[in-house]
Amino acid sequence: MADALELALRLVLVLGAFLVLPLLVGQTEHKVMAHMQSRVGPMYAGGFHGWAQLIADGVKFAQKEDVVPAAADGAVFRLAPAVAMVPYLVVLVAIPIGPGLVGQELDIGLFFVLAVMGVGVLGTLMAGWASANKYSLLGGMRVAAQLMAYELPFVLAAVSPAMAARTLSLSGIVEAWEPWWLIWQLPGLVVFFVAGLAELQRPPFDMPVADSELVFGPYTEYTGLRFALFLLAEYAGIVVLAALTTVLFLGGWQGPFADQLGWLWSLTKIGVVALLVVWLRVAVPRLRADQLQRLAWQALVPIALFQLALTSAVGVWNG
Amino acid sequence: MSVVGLLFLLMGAMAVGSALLVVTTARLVHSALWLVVTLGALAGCYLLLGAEFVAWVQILIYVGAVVVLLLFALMLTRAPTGVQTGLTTGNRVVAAATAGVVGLVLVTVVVAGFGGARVSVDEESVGSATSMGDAIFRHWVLPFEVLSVLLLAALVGAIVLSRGRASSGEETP
Amino acid sequence: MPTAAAASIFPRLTRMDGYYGSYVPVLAIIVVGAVLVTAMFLGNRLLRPSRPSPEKQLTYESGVDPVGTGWAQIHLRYYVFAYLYVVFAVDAVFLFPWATVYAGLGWVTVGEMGVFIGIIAVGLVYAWRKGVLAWT
Amino acid sequence: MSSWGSGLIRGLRVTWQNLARRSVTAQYPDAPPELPPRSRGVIALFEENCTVCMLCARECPCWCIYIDSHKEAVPPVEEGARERSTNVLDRFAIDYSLCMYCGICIEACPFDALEWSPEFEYAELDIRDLTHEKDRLREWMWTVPAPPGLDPAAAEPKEIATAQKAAEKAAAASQGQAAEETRDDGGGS
Repeated sequence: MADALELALRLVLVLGAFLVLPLLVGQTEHKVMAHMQSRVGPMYAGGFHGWAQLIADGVKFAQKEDVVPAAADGAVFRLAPAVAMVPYLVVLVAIPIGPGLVGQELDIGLFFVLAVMGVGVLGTLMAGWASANKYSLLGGMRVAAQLMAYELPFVLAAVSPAMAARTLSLSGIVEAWEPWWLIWQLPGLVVFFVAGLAELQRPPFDMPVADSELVFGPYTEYTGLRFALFLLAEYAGIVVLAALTTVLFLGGWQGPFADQLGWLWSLTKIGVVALLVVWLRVAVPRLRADQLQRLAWQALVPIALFQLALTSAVGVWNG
Repeated sequence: MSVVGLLFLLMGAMAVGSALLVVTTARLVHSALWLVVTLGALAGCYLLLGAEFVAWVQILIYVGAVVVLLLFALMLTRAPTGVQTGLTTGNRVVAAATAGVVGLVLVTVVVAGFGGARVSVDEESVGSATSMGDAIFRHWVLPFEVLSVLLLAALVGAIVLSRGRASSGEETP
Repeated sequence: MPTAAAASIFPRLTRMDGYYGSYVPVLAIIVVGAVLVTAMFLGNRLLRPSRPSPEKQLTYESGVDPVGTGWAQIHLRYYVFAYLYVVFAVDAVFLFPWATVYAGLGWVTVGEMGVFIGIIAVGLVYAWRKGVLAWT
Repeated sequence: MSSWGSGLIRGLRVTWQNLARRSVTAQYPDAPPELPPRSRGVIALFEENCTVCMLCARECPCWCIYIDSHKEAVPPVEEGARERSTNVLDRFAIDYSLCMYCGICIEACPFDALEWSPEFEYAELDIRDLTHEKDRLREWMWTVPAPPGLDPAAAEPKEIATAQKAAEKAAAASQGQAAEETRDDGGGS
């Protein structure tokens, strides 16, 4: 009974994080992006600086009609948002934010996280195909092409901290972390973060949803709640990427008073990385398809391989 | 029957059922998506058998890479969105018989090879990444290196084929 | 656990027992995800209006009547990248078990992995020399 | 590649500076906007000036001006003269759902019956309410600002210059005459 209760508590915490953190990131993006562009962003919903804008959006989305195009493949079209969103929820269960504060510690945590994150892209592909819309199909195509460019450096860069910590357990990696990792794991950190951005289709890698060319890429035909789920998936993806970057490269809960304030350190670091994601969206223009492939195969993969060589040398040296 | 056994049966049934749908559905992309379910259920089976690492490899490589590649290939070809009638030929019976025989051979081989083997799953994860690494890098280094040659051959072959003519190709690995 | 304080606030929040126990929450969260999505869709069905019309369900093509089917064919431009990706993904998978054991096994294992990656890298060099990595 | 990197840094720096700076967005519904002079908000009608010459309606590219009128007889000014007729405006309406705010009607009006008003908050829920009849158009007249003063550095308006010249000429003439008179006087003495 106690076990079941504890399990329920953990699940509620994970679910709460999944529902709240993406909203926080979204609201931050509203305001930070606006101010970075010398605007003020939403100001009305909720009174103080539009803090309730996303809640209002959610209420609106929930009430909007769900239009399924006549030409679309109905079942796949309806299922796609769920396939895009649920993997990020599942990933969150394995990410530790404090010592012992984790949905479920898995021995193979890192690999689990990478594998499940890869599933999410299927939802976007399904949306792209099932919409029976030219924009959507082109967007889906670009998603797949982008995935092919970035999944590899993403995975390669993720191996590096696991090698340094000699474990695939995410908590284990955080516990083995030392501040000097920030220096010698820096190439891996950069590759991981950039490839992760591309995986999430965040600007500057938002070619699949490039609004000036493809309307909204694979999500063009979506309305109402299903559209909202895709957006939620995107922001949950930012949270997951930020959390993974934190756990793998930035030392997770490590910091002064880690025993008491570990979770606060984690959340702070996650917030900073998420802010960087938003910042990059404002500052960097979209990359072209060929630039994307070139960056991946001629910069990120070699850097990641170099990082692996460096890490293995240091690891063996230290015995 | 234990919960694990029950779950295993469920996963197995899912794998077989969705595999049947893969070959019977008339829409190409649907069959690729049912393949996702099949492979996912298979990963579940691996997981229940204690092969933790292999299960997630199954998800990462097959669901995340191969199926995406497959969908990508389907999108690139002339596959229409609608139902394709020309996919099913009259050789149903022969095909079923062939599949049955191949399945039988496989089951026989596996049973003959590992029929009596028992692995205790619950005490220590036998299929964890560490034990896999130990096994590969202590005992099975040569097959591991040979695998790289196989992958190289696949890569070179794919490049040669796709340079020859713009073919949509099959999966290499 | 070196972190007694947090562990006392959230007792036994770290792991359930055994191999299967550790996957119970994973299974549970998948179920929770499915329930969440189902609940969202059901709630949405209760809240939303439904007034379909042929115009509304027309495929969106920037306001113009759609031309042909929603199927656009695309040049097989980056298909080789797809091959490269799958081959290297298979390759990368072996790095994970290796990462947990390489330090104990020493330079020989690093060399083995180097040979493994090197042989596949020959394929990358081949692709490069053949010019398939260049954008046409 | 290096230029790409430097651009990235510069972009990050500029956006960060923007973030630190206070945004100057005008909070429109809370704070009234500062409209530039000659803002094109709505077209006002000064009915008394209108002679129903129909120039505005004819010049309008959108055909959004509707004018109805009838003729009325005006009693002759002098006894026995012919009776005159004059146009009386019955309806003057502008359909703002068609209007494209080009202002040609205002330029075309020879009698300054049409003016730009800076008022812009006249959105309606029903598109038919966007057709403003003449009484509504007359209302807008009260919001028309006084014409802006001349630029201090500007050349003098033609009218003033002409008048000035004429006055100077007249003054010069009168002075010349006066001088002549004095001379005459002197010669006379």
